[in-house]
Amino acid sequence: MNVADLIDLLLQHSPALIVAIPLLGAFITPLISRLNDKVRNVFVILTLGLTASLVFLLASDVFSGNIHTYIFGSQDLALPVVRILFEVDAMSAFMVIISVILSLIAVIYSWSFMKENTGLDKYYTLILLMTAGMLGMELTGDLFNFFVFLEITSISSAALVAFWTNKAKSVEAGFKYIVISTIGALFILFSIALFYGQYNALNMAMIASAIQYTFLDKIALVLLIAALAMKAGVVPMHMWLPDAYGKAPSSITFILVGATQASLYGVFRVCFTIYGGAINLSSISVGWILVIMGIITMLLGVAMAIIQTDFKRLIAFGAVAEIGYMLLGIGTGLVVMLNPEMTATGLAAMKGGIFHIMNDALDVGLLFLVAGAIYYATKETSLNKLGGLARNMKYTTVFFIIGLLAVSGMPPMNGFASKLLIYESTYHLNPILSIFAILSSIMLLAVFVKVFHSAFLGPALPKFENVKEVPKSMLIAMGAIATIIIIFGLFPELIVNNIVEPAANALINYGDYIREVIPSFTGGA
Amino acid sequence: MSGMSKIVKTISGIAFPFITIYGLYVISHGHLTPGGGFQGGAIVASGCAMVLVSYGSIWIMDRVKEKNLSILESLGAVCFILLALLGLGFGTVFFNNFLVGTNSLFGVVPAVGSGLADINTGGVIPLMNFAVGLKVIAGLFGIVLVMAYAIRTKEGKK
Amino acid sequence: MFILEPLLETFQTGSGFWNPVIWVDAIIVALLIVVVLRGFGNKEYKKKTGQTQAFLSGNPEYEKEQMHIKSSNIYWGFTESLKWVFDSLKKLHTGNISDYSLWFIIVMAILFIVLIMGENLVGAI
Amino acid sequence: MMSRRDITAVLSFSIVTIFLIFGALMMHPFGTPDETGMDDNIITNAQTETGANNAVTSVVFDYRGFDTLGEATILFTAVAAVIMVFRRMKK
Amino acid sequence: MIFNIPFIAVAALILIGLYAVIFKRNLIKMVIGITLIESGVNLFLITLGYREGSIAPIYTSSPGGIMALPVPQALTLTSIVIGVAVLALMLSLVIHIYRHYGTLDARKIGGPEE
Repeated sequence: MNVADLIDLLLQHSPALIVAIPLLGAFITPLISRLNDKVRNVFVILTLGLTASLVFLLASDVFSGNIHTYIFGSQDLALPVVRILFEVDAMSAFMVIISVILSLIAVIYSWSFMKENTGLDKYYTLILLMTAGMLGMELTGDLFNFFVFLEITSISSAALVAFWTNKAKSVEAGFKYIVISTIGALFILFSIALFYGQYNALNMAMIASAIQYTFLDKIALVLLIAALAMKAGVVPMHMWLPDAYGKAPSSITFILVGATQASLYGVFRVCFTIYGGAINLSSISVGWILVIMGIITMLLGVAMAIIQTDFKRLIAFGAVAEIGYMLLGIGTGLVVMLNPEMTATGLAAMKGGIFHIMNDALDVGLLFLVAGAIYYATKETSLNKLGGLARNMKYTTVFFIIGLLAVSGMPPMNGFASKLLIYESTYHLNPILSIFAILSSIMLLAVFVKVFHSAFLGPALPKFENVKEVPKSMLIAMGAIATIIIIFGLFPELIVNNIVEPAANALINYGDYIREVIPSFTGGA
Repeated sequence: MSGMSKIVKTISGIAFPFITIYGLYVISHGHLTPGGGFQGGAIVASGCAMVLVSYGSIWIMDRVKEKNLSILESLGAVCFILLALLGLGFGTVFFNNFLVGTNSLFGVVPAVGSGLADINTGGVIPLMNFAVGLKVIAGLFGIVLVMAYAIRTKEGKK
Repeated sequence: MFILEPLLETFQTGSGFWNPVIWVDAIIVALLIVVVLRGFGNKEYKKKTGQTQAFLSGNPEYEKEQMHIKSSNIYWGFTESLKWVFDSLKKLHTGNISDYSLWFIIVMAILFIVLIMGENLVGAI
Repeated sequence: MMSRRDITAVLSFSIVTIFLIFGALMMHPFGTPDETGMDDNIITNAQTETGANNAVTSVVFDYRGFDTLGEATILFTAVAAVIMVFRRMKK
Repeated sequence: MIFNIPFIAVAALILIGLYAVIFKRNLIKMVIGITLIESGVNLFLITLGYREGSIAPIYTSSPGGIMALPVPQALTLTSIVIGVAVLALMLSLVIHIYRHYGTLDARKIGGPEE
């Protein structure tokens, strides 16, 4: 068997292996961590690196235009679909790339960030499980399987949020997170059961092809949107998010950003693919619901961020505001989806929203890593006590400046490109929306300038005289993210044409996703 | 928590083997009769929990360490996922039931329709039942043991 | 294979365009001008003279802790003038878990009303 | 005297109640599901395809075996989480 | 509509659980409410799988006749195990919260923070 056949075999089986390899690694990690710590860390990093290489292999094939389906347990796809199947289109591949990059960087960052703690074998096990859960959520084409992976992600991330059990606040944040996630997940399961009772199908494509938008379907739509939006931290259901983000270890917060976006992906998958077949008044009203949610989310998130004084809690509210931009962009695309003369606007809005998902993960993630670095160096998170750190932590300061410019959408960083798309496309829908978006972007800049001043500038405080720069692995992690940010900022056309536009088209032309399983399906462009 | 009275200890010591045997029966006949790895594992784990309640978590913690339990559970999970990966190796795809049809171990196909129980059927399903059963026994008992040890009372210490 | 040509494409946004490379060139030119201007003044600057100390109209210099502006004092006027907004927002964020789940119920109720009643009404009209 | 929170809670709670009860009434009559294609397929082919007499087990471990892997993973996650939560913190 | 009493029972279970989560102050009672919601969803799944006068979908010495739908039972099994896992994690976190705060009142733990 030569290399080309091997590559083909890997490509054919990659959807299953991408989830199976982190799971196997997670099961083996407790055994390996009996040896010693370095071996365990290297093993975890290698596992995630292998997963990432498979992800890139799969994505490079998916972005060239063909949808992958993988049926578990059988080779031929028999109708009705009784088996679980994975279905990978461009949107799934896009999200999977984000998740795996986040996990890899977080593990590299944890090497020295978490060195002082006990119970690290469980820590790495749960990180691998969380990664597997996110990847499964984004790859699966089966609703109940989506629910199972959602629960895996919720339990592992809630346990990781409460990692520092000697702090009352972190345990409390973990409890809030698990309660919220469980309630949301149970309502998702309830709506899955509604689908099953009506159409006797659990496969997304089968449901989407059979859906008739009855009363029960409307109830299921409401439950799904509400529960997944709560998991994604949409205002006014965002309140668990600052607690969880603020109290978790920074490396965990970095992955939590990816977990939140996986739930957001669930919202988009439900609205576009499953209910795409039931196109009528609903798509417009659902689209407007998403748009209004996005506006409220950005304004309230940035307004709360202004008055925060805790470093990570402030960045968490900034992350809430960023989620609003994605909802605004993709909701705009959903509103104008049926309108033939606004196709260009819809595509631009979708491109902006989807591109902003990746930018938000990178920018907010970099800021969280910087916050963790400052906590590691000074054991202090209150902005009122920090100050003058730019003298001792030069690299960290540079990374923070990059993240600041990117998250507040300043050119030439990547945040500007996606936000420009969102501004211009929402202006065509309604100028008020773009005005709100620009306003909250300006306020984000103000918020982070305040953070920059109070943490890094100012006179050298005597209590921080002997603060040293953070160790290498953290610098490597932050530097990698900063490099990606600058590259995306300088060459946005490359990313948008090759990665983002296929994802947007995959959401808009939902028919292809369904036709991959049910060839007789007509409609969906 | 500390142990209970001598009567409870004796009775639970007598009942424990029967519960275990019944749980193992449910596990091993999972592909023929109601039950399976999860149910049987839950039965055995509840038997272990009964012993834990009657003898006290301190007494158990001296004999069973939760570290070994978690290693047992990892072994069960690894066996399960390796069986699934063997489907990819021997057969065609992940989670393929590669043993059924081959008249080897568990490879017999039963007569269609209502029939008597033939233990030698089911392909990889009985093996997966055993793996999951091991995993559930270790996992549930580990959870109960750790939580009981964490809330142990003061007089249990001495 | 690395091709430079696609990298320099202009970023088309449907109704406009944006070219970060040109922007970066402009920034570099501006930085050069700044360096030249700084070079002019740099000759008169002497170390360890009165020039280096902060001149607070003759008053003695405070110690570092007092000179640093705390983060809660930044944008004081803004937050003070919009106090009612921020106070009402803060009141929303009770750390109470049952309030969190209550918000979920409220949003579900609103979505029920909007998506089901609302559409039936619009359909009736 | 109810606070504003309680009034809001009762209002939204009753709205959700109304819609859920309506949904329950809109379901198909108990015992006569509308569509049974997938399950009839499983019931007929379970013995020949998976060799198991117990159709439920054949669904759990063969047709939807990947869910079972996820389920086992969740149990594993819970054990790891509980052991991690009750670990000894370094003083 | 007398046939739909099981579905109404499902809705009632879910609403009782939601009531416990929203209006009860004790964390343990909130956890019980969540398990009530979960039992309601499990009951719903099982109810969907029932066919008039059907037997259990097991061929081993079965009397014959139409069989109940097997898939909802498998889903319920999965959902029950998931519930056990979530319950274990929540209770262990509640134990820690009690150690830190000395109370289980949801209003007393974790007030608003700046």
